[in-house]
Amino acid sequence: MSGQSVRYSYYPGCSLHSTAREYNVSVRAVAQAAGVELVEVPDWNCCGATSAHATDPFLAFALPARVLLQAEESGLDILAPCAACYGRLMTAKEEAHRRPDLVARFEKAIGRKLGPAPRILNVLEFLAEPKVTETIAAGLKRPLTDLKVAPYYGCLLVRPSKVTHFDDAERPTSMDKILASVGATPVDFPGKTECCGASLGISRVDLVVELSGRIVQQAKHAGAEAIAVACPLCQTNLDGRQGTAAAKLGEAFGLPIYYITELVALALGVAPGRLGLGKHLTNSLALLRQKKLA
Amino acid sequence: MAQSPVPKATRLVKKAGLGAWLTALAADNNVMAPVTVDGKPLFRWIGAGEVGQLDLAAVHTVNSPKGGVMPQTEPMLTYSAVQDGSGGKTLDIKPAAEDRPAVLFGVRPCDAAAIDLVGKVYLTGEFTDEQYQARRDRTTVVAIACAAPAKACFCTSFDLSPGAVRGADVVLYGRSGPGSVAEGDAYYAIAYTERGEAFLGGAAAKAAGVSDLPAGEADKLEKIVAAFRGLATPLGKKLGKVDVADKLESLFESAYWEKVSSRCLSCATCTFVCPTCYCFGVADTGAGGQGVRFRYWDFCKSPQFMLMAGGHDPRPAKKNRTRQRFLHKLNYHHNRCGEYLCVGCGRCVESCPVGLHLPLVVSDVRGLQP
Amino acid sequence: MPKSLALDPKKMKEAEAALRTQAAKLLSEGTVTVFLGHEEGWDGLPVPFFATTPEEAKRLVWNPLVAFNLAKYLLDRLTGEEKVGIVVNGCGSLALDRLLKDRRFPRERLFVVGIPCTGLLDPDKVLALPDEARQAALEGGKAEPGLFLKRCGWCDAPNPVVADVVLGEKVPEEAGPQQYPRVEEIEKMSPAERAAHFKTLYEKCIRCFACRNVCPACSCRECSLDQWEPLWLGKATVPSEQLMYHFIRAFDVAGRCIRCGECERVCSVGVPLMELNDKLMKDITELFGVQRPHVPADVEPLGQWTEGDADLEAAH
Amino acid sequence: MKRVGVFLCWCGSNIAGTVDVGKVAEQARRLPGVVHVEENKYTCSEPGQAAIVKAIKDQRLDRVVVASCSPRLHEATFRRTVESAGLNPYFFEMANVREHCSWIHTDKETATPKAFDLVRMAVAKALRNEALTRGSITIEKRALVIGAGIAGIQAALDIADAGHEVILLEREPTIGGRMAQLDKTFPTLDCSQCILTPKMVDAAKHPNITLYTWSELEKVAGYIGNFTVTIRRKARGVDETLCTGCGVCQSKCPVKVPSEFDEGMGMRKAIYSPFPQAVPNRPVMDRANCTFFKTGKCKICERFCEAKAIRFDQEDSLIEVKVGAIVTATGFDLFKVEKYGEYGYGLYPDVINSLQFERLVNASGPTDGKIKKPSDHEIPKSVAFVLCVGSRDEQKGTTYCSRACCMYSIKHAIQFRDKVKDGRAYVFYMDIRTPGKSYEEFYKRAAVDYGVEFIRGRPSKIFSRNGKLVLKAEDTLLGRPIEVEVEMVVLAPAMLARNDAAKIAQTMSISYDGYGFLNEAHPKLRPVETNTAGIFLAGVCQGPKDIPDTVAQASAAASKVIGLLSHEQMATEPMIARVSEALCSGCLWCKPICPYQAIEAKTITEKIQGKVVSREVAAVNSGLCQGCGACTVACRDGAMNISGFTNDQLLAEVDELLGASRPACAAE
Amino acid sequence: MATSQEPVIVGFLCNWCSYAGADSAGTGRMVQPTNVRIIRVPCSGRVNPRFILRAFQRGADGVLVSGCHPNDCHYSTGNFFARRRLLLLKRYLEYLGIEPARFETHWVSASEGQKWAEVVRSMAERVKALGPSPKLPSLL
Amino acid sequence: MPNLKSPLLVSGGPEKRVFLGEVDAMAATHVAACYQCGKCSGGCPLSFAMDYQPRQIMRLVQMGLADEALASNTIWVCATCYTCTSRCPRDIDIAGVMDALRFMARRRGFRPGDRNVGVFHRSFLNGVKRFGRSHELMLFVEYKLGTMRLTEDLPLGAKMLAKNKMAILPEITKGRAEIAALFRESARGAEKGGDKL
Repeated sequence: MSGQSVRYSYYPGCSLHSTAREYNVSVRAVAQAAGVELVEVPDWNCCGATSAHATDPFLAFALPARVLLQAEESGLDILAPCAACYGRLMTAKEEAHRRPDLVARFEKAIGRKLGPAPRILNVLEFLAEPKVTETIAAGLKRPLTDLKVAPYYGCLLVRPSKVTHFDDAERPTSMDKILASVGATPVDFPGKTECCGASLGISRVDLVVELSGRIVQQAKHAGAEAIAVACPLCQTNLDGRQGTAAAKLGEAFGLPIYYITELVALALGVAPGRLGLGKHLTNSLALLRQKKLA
Repeated sequence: MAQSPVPKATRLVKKAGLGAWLTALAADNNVMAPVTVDGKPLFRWIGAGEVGQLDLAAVHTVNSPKGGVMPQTEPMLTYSAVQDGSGGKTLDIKPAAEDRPAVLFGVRPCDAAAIDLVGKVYLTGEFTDEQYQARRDRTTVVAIACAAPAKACFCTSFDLSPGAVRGADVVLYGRSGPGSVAEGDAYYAIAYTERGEAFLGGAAAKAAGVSDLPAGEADKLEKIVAAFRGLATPLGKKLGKVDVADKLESLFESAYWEKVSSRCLSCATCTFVCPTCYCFGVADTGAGGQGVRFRYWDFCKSPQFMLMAGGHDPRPAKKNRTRQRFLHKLNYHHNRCGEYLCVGCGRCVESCPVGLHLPLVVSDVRGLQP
Repeated sequence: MPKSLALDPKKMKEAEAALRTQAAKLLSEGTVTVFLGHEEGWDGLPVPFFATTPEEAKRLVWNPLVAFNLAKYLLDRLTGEEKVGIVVNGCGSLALDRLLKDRRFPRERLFVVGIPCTGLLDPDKVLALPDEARQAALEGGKAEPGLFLKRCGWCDAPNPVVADVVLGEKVPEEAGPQQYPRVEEIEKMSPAERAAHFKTLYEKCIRCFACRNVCPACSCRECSLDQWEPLWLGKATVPSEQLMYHFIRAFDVAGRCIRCGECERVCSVGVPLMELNDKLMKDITELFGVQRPHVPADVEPLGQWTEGDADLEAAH
Repeated sequence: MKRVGVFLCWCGSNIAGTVDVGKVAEQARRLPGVVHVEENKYTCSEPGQAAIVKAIKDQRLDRVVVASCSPRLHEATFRRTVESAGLNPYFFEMANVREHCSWIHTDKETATPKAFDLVRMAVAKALRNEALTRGSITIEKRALVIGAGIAGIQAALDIADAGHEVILLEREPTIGGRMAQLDKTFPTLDCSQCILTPKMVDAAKHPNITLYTWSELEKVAGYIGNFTVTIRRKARGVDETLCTGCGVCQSKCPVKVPSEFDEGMGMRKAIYSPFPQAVPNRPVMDRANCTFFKTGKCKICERFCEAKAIRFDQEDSLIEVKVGAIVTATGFDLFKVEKYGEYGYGLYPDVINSLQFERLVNASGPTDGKIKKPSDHEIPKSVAFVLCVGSRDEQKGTTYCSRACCMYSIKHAIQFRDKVKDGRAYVFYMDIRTPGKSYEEFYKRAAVDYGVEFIRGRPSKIFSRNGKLVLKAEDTLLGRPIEVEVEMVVLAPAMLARNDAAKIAQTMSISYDGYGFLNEAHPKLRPVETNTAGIFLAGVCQGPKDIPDTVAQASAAASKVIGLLSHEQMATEPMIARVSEALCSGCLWCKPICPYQAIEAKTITEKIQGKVVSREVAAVNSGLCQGCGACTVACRDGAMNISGFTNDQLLAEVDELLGASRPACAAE
Repeated sequence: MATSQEPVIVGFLCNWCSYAGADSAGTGRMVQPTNVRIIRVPCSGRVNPRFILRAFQRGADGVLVSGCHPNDCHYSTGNFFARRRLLLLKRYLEYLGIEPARFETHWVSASEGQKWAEVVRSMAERVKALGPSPKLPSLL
Repeated sequence: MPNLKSPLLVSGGPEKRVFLGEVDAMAATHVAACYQCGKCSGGCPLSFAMDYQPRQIMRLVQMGLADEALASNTIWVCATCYTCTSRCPRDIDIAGVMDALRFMARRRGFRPGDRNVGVFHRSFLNGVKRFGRSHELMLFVEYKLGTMRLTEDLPLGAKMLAKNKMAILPEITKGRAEIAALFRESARGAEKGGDKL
């Protein structure tokens, strides 16, 4: 596919510049290791997230459409590591075909024409790009042997599959494969694609604690030592809420929540100190030290 | 034909005035004239708006102007079913609508002669074709003498010439004489019939600035007309006078017909471009109890031409049909009317896709042993 | 324009000699009783010619003007037992193959002499040239691309596809997708413009049927357009019928046209008939994936279907 | 001149209410050829028909047009009427002014001219109608039944009992089909094998039935009364005439593979009979798994076969049979429940499908009738039965209801409760469908007598928690989310058309629906016939159904076959293709287009210009041709036509409609 | 003679599916515009593109061909051949200057009276919007 | 809220269909196809917190009970995880229906059935409108002021600030004029009622 193209447009989205800075760091670290250049979408804006599509159909299209428009010029495939951003961009791309009315309103409001959208990749797709898989195959500096990781996909990567066209909505395997490729042991668990509560993270803490708690619990019971995620919202919820949840359920979790890119970067030999693992609220360095990975 | 025709009136027409003349004519007449469509010169009915397309440069339009007096498709009558008083029905038949007067403008002398030649078929003898007669009666033929005959021209093989008058009411002769394709800035318009005389004196002519001959040009005119009439034709020179009518009497069964016909495509090109072919068929078209009966050009090269209802065909093969066409032109008609059914326009030479044409047959026949 | 269009009169001259010898041999040995070729006509242009003796075979010509596809003449010899010889170049062989695939002549009664083709010139255009230029083209092989037959411009089959013997060396072939620039131009017009376009150009038709009679895809015993019952086509020469004649005929040969352009070439009034045939060929490629729609196939494009054919209903 | 009579029906107010029939009559009188116009209140009534007969006689009519309802309703009626007056019935033509005009329009002003248009189109067509006569063909008195499940066996026995020969074809090693896999049948709970195996034996022993197992349909040529069928007899590896069915070969065979018959719940050998009561009792050799065919060594079976019946070198053979009728009873496949990722089939061993449950509960099955969990062979204390897995699901399965799952799942729940006295059975349903005799009672018994717990709600997810399977669902009657913990889950898969149904259909030139089920000629009035005359349908190949319906349909198909075979000759429809030999060029491009292989080349001789010559033309086999007319379009010569729908007739309709509906233009 | 100014749409309907579907629409009293005149043919595969050209030549404002759904043909394959021919024809007609909305093909089964009525309504609307079909000069 | 004890008068009036039609059009789906199997509710991670099960919302829409559907907390509790949509056997976009209902609720002036969620979405979009990007700290503050839930979650917020997971100052998109234009267009569309989902 992009065997020769080693540049991607990069849409970090708001989270990767704030609550998920370490995600940004690890994505860039993996890219660098693989010799891939990430070109940030010029003057990008927020995708609108759930708030837009939950309440405002036009903005739900228009905000991500502007991002696509900004990215258009470079002609490069877009990497959107945030699953929510990815979902919104994919939806906008699909709607651009289906809804000429929205496109017309958008173009009129903004005074520019919307061209054909480039390919949009989520982080798992990015990690399966030839350039990256080749790098992984070429040699792992620090295979994550014996590390039992539960791959957590959440909702927006695989649903609605008519929009994302990515993996199996019920039994996805792409992250499992990536984990295996860096030497970790993927742990199947029923919570793989359950929802963590996502956008309710601030407004309905009670619910998020409940949902996130169940997921962490299922992973723990399935024998996982850690959970890998590919979305800043998932990370925030599973990471930040597991303490409260554990107390409520009367169990002790302490399951580190890694971004999948952090694990890949580690395996590729990036120093743990460079990855900002300390930013995670649940201690994520102890496990690595225990496994002699840090 | 040996005698020189006698002019009834002579005028001068500025080339620049032709457009105005045709435009004025088109107001009251159906006007047919040579125009060029997508690179091909054609004789067509033109309206006032199409006058600008007039093109007198080509000696031969692809088709001849015979459609002017013998339309390729011509309604003969219309009919419709009407109820009679007793609940039954009866046919109401109306003759085809009368047309306006017609002017065939820019006709070459060969084509004008052809109109006269074919006219004899329709208008002489025991029965005359009334519809044809009516059409001829309202048609004025304005011919134009050929300043530079085309490669395939052989009118001179038939007592005709690039300046001939037969069949024309008016003939235009280029003021600068033959040889120049441009034909100078003006034409002498000479009327040879009363109809032509009236035509040149008509309102349209006046409006277009058709003027009397400038004083002193009568002599020049006579010389120029003579020059046109004396002009040789390229193929005519090669072919000489056509003289095969008698010889053909003995060649009906000749193997030549088989041989020469074998490359015929059985298409109608020669027939439909020929100014002297005049065969037609009759058909009806209609629905719902009303319709039109019309005649249309038919052609003897068609395998359907002689096919009879029971399936019998007196001319079953290309040999028979090809022989028929050439014998008709070169023998039968000559026997009946004393002249060949050909004016040497050369269109068959130019148009036949496989080079099978009348001069070829004439020259081949000359070489055949009876 | 294909590379093979390197007009080579010398080669043709050699081929002509070989052709005469070959035909004479076939006739004298009785392999064939008649040989279909060309001879020089009255005005110097080749005309179809049917040699029946070795003597006559000497009159055969092969030069840059042998534009006429001979295959159609086989229909005249459909009945009977005689064996027929014929000379074809690439496009001539496509015409022949068309008739063979349409079962309109038994292959076993045919002896085909093939000659690889380096391009042919348009006789009308060559005849109109000044003598010198004509000489240069015909004998020196110096011909502008515009002088070639239109079909040479899109030819991708200069070598005979059907032949019992081939005279001369194979010509390099260049197969690529067929181009239809004129069709694309017309497609860009508005519906009204297109309607006007076809009316202007097609009402010129004088209904002489030369296009049909020369067409190798039109080989019916009796053309249905000549039939009276049913009257597929009215006899009146009015624009409505003129256009309909061509519209029907083009669709009848859709998927069967060999793109020889003979219809257009023999048209005395210059109706651009290939605009219709080309459109249908272009669409057959686009819609049904037939890459060389002008090459006769064992199954006609319209005589088959696939489940994957675009669904018409979705088009509305 | 033709003399056309036009009869305009009022159909009470059905037509006259919206169409000014009088006005149409007045206009119709002016139409060319029309000599008689008459209005009737009800043309199809006795007096209406009598009026037609009278007018034909009095007015010497030779064409009759009735403008009334749809020809699909009364064309046959009026053809008989016309025939009774001594006129060829095909001189009759119909204008549909009720269904296509008066019933769909409200405005008399516009409906009346349209009605007249329809009438004059019919008149224009009628003027070109020709006298047609029916042909006749002889009937081969033998039937082929494809598929020897319960449907095929029943049909074969019925036909054979009526005295006709039957060839019964089965592609598996044994007859019996799906029913042989079942344990008990609802609602009577009688043993499936107990009622099936006697029929299997009957079929095998019936003097009129020839059985071909391990055989497949290769080709069908011909037409009703005269089919030629090619059958592929697959190499069995065993000489059936020598084999005694002793079973030693399979007991000695060292290879074990999952048994198809047991749905993978048990094992079989590489030379095997699917089950002990198989008919015929002859094993087949599974070459894909046989050690000899894999390595060239072994032949243990041959060594132990006393009858010397083992044939490693046997090859497939083709045989050809002639039959007059065909019954298709090719059965069904099951929906692959693994398509529901959320249900965990394939992930959790104790999630199984219903047919697997049948094998588990079957006394002659791999567990001897003990219901055991595949994971640990323990007896489950709780089982959930999930309905509609693949059925009624547009997103993951098929849209239709599979019709039998409710009943057999209730049966399963009862069987489970019967065998595991302290077990709990849950049935997750959306609607329980019990439209059969004693079905609803059976449902009630399950709930009341067996304590089966019915939960209305489609489970959303099945996952494992603490060694149990958890079904997450909503109890939709309570409106509350629930989780149900069980030890085993049984998914009731949708019944699907055979995956090769399209191929079977194409082999026989019959049509099939979007799901692959074979199409009946009419869903209500011709439910067992297909659109290809002489081919009939029985069982699930036509659509999901249970055993009683399958057997009923099989007997219905058999009775159609018996009716057909009871005649020596049969009449053929004359509205079929015909060739004008004079026009035909013999290109034969029509041939590949014909779906019935009804067109062949034929050599004719004729005189052309005095010479006798022979040439090839297309010829239509009137027995095969069904009159579709696809050939006519391929025929550029215009030589091919469909009687009753000729080019001339159809063009006349177009011309009549358009030629005069517009003001006539003046000539050019 | 009826000289209705309403556009005329010629409908070629296969006997088994679409004609029966139009009957169902009738039986169900599904009111439709009066523009369509139905010609019954055995199968959509019987519809010669020449019929359609003829209809337009004679001044039809629209032509509608309707047959059984693909795979549902009474004669098993007729509509597949029709689909090919008519697909090519549709593009061809468009090329000849006939607006695309004037020629449509639909698949309507015997039970789809509702669909048939909708097909008639929507096509009539589209054709009306286009105005009368241009007709070339002819004798009639 | 109508009295649930009194029988619901079901009449043949068109209003019922009007609401169903609007929801269908906005969500580009067919709610009438729902046969109430409950698979949506069964799989919904948040159904336990809803006053109506998602299935019941479908029923309310089918029956034209707009007020009850739009006032429910269900539509605000829904996290739009699409589990329901991806499993619906009738291929109804249930999550899309929830979007549609939220939008209609806002347009018709219903107070969000879950006030917190409503305020959150408003605060979030306000941020985007102002800066082009969302800014967690400001969002946090605005939301806290909007809901007056001043103390909840402070520990987590503090932790995140401490770990430098929240920026003090917002990032700003330069093309704010364009963003503003988009928000204006959105408001214009909503006024005209021309919005479809």
